[in-house]
Amino acid sequence: MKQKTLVLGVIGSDVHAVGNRILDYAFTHAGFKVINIGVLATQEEFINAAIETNADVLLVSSLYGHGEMDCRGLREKCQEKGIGDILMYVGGNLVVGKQDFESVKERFLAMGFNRVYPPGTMPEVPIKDLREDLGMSEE
Amino acid sequence: MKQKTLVLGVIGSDVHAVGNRILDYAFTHAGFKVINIGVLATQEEFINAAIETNADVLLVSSLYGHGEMDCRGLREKCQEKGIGDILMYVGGNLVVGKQDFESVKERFLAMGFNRVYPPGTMPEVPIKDLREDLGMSEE
Amino acid sequence: MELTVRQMDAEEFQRQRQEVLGQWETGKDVNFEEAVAYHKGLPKSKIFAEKLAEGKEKGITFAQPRAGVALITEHIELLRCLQDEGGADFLPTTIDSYTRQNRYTEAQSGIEESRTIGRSMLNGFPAVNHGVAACRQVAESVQVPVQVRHGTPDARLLAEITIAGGFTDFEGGGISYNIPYSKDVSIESTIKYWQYVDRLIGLYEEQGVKINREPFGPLTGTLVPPAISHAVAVIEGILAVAQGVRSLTLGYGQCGNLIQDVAALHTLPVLAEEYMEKLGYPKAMITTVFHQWMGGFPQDEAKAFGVISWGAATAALGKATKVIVKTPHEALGIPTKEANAAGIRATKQVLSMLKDQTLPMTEELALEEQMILAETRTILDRVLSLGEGDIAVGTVRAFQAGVIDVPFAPSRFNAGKILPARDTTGAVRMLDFGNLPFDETIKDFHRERIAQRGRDEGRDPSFQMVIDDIYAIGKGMLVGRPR
Amino acid sequence: MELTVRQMDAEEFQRQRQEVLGQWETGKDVNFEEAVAYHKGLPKSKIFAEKLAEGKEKGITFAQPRAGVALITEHIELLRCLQDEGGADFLPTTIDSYTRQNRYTEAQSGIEESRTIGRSMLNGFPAVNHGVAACRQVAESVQVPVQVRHGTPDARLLAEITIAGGFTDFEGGGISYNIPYSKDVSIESTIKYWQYVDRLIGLYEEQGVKINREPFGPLTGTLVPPAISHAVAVIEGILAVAQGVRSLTLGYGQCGNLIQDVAALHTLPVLAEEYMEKLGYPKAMITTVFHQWMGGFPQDEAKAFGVISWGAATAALGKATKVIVKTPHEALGIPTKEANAAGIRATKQVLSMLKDQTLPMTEELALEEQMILAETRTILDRVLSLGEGDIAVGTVRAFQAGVIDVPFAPSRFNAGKILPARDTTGAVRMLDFGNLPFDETIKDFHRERIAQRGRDEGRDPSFQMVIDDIYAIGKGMLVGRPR
Repeated sequence: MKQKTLVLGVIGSDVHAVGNRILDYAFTHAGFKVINIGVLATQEEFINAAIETNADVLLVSSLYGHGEMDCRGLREKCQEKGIGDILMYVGGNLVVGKQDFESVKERFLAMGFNRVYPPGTMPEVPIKDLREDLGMSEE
Repeated sequence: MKQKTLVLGVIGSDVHAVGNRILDYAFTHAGFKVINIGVLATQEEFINAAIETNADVLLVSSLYGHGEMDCRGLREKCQEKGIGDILMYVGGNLVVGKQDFESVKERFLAMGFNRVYPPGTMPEVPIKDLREDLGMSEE
Repeated sequence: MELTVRQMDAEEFQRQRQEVLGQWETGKDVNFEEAVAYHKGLPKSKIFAEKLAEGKEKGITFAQPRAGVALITEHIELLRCLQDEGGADFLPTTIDSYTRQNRYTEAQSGIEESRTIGRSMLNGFPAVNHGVAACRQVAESVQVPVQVRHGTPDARLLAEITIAGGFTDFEGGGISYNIPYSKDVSIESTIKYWQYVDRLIGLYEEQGVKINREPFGPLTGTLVPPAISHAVAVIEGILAVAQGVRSLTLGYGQCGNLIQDVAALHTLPVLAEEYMEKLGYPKAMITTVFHQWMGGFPQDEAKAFGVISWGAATAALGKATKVIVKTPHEALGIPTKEANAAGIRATKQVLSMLKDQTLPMTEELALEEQMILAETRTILDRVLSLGEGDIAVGTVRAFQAGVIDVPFAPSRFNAGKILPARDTTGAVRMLDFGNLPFDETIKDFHRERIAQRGRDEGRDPSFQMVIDDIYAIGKGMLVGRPR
Repeated sequence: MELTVRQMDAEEFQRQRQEVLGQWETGKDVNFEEAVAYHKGLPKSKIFAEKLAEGKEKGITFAQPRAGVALITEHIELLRCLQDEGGADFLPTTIDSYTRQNRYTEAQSGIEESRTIGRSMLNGFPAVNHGVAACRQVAESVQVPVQVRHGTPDARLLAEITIAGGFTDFEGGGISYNIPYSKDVSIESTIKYWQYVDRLIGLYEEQGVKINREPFGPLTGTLVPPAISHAVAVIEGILAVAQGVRSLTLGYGQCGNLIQDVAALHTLPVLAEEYMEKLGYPKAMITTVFHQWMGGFPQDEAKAFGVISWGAATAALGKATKVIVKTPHEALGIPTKEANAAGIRATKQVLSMLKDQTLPMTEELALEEQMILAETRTILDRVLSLGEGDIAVGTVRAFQAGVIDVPFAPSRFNAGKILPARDTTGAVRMLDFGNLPFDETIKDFHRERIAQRGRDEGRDPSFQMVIDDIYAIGKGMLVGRPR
């Protein structure tokens, strides 16, 4: 089975690098090809990297609370660039302040994300979801 | 001015002795004559001590949560013994569990106590109240 | 029966047993042989002594809350919450204050009123009134060992019922559950009551049933110098072992100064083992329990979490086998089960973070240990000489003479002459030695430390320092500095 | 302008100033002479350097939270809550992430959207957009000194506005606010940006206005070995002093092992003073700041209180001048003001209880101090030799060569070759030294400690240990043991 390609990055003006390193390691270790665009990544960088590498998924992290503003319009921009069907996952501390996660999740699903993860999610969770969403058999 | 006499004790099956020692010291230091009947004091012991010493006030402590049961009927017993008008103060952890102090206070006022103090009250507070209730001038 | 440390007569024990089991109607349900069989069916994970031995070997510090309410269903719900939401390693069943004074009729009214009113009118679980089957129901409802915690001078019936009821650990002792818990009960009589309890456990041990015993370390919980609580703990340990107890957890209440607290935890089992060997008793399994701050608590929950966490840190750095946990509601009386569980979680977080760390030996720690050892030995040796070798007899005479003297105790059998106060680093020292049999070296050590505080505060040491120390923690301080 | 540690030309400073004040429209409201006069009118109690000096002398540890929201009124309300409900000794104004990247247009949208929607859409206070008068309004609304905390590589305009705006302390530095906070900005350029900030403060100092500077100690906040953050702190201190800064708070982020953390707090000012003297700079007032645990936090609030309290205990035992406080909401993102105040209260409770206690010197502590001193000196000496005596030039070359290397940093100007991991007691050691210029004695010390952990866990040291360590605290552990 062909190796699946993920574009991994921390969106917006966010500089949280530790989790990015861990996710890079965990997804690579789980058999994915990881294109890591690092922190301070713009929507354009995500999309360009996805087009260049023919990626299957955008994995968007946001740890600093501005995720709602930074992620808006990402699905629409993907559609404009012809990759409208790409899987989009997002996770982290997505909003400012303590808010009910269910309402946060709904907002991000409405923006066109396929999966939304709360703070403290272990890498095993999105890895399992990726295998399911990409139709990969369990190893 | 005549020295006022207080009967001090910890009511019921309560053995908390530290605060009792402190109150004894503080009230004595403030110029009152303190008849300290100590811990594990029954209603009868309070009343007998008050009659014997012609006391002005009963100072009832309860730290263990059974205060509501232990204090019931004390005013009525005082009346039976002819000291129905004696001032009665109560303070401490009066009930089991975290309850709104205002409702606790109301219950104890309804039982005939003149003053009710929450946990953590410093001795200065009842001392000031005693001077007021006993019509003593400030030193 | 004359007071002696020696093992109770079988005949005397049986005579008392008839009487004790007749004190309340639930006593008739106690059947020793059936209870032994019941205990033998328990898995190791439910037996206190087994889990303590495991923790001692691995250097783990376990967390245990205090908790008890009037009715069985609510009590079980409470314990399950502490186990599941709090992660308690051991569970308690705290007994109500009427039962502690053997007032079973009043406890019964408390049960009935609690049923009517829909909330607990008792500050604990009235185990005697509920009886053997109810106790087993409690112990069977949880996955960890359960201990009886109380403060009962005469706990003979309570022990019969709760141990037959499947509890595997019993707190208390003839001194530690008398002096801080009663006013008019003689030490001689409570030592005898507790020899009964210890002999009962000895009988279980002889049948292969492990029941752990835990003398109550903190005594009055307020400025108790370590040498005094250590002396009491060692005496109660010896009294228990003499009756056949084989597994003991010795306790100590946090004073607040890290060095002193760690020194106290280190020296406690050393002293117990030393005196047991010296007096020729078989080696018991000795573990330690550290009580988080027993004095006044700040009312604010965040501040209370600070006090709780500092207690947890000290327990971990001193490698206590177990820590008794306070709750963020401490200042307000009996906590909700959620607050109780939160106290355990904060504690366990700190215990986990520090589990691989210890306080290394330093000059100060060595000095503190040396002082505690010297002071405790001085007291114990005088107790033994007063008793002409019999530690039970010696104890009664020692209290009479003020050779053992517990600060702030309600009992009239306690001299009440010593006056403790903190030194400038928060360690508990003695301002007045009363009749403690200390030599001048020890006294000079205390005097020098207290004088240093006086100089730092620009005042002469006095009872006002003691009062300031007692109120200090509620204001966020350890040492009560002048305002 | 060529990179050098020497004081900026007056001409060059004025040239840049024109440019900087023109970067956003609020720049025009900055008037240096008027700002000097404003600062001279402030009471001592509102001036960071004065209160820090007092704390240093008395051995007090102060508590300071982090906090900032988009709108002025709400920000003031937040700070007042932390002062009145939390008891904060110092207040912060945390700047939002758009401003940190100089994206003032996006910050403006954030302000407007926050107004519309009725909750802060920004993770901090956009001080540049709000301008000088608003900053003064903030500083005047509270009774304690206020500091600017951020993470801005080019903070020149932010410094101009906030210092003119009455703030008396400015966090950051050319390394500490670059390497952990940006991806593509060269160290040479951020050192220059921060020389401007330091020179600006030097100009205020020359006019008799005390502004404290605080290099950001914890860097990436994740398994940073003390020698690395110490080397950066000393370099930033020297760069600041060279521009005329006279009051410095050097920072260090809690690693979690008590001995290592106390050793780090003890050695930090020693190293700074040593190198400043060696290089011939005038003596600055140096204080220390300890950051409570900067890594992942447990989601449960009770457990978070445990982590917070342990940080407070370490700060107190190590006698830091100031501690930066986390909140019980840490794992969930930006806290409510109530949670933030609760974190301060828990911290202050522990600080008060421990204010008269220190960790006494032990063999282990002495060894730890000796290692941190030796490692930091090795790095700093190599930096100076790479820079041919110029520490600014040497720093750029040191990062190129991996002589300074910050773990988990996003910057492409950082080598990223070293790999830290905890040893078996939780102290941070090095698994891979990258190009750090350590001799074999130092390397053997680290190797031996890591190998010990490997033996304890029955596995070979690897990146999996590092991952386990990062996730450990969320699970209540310091050392990430294999499952």
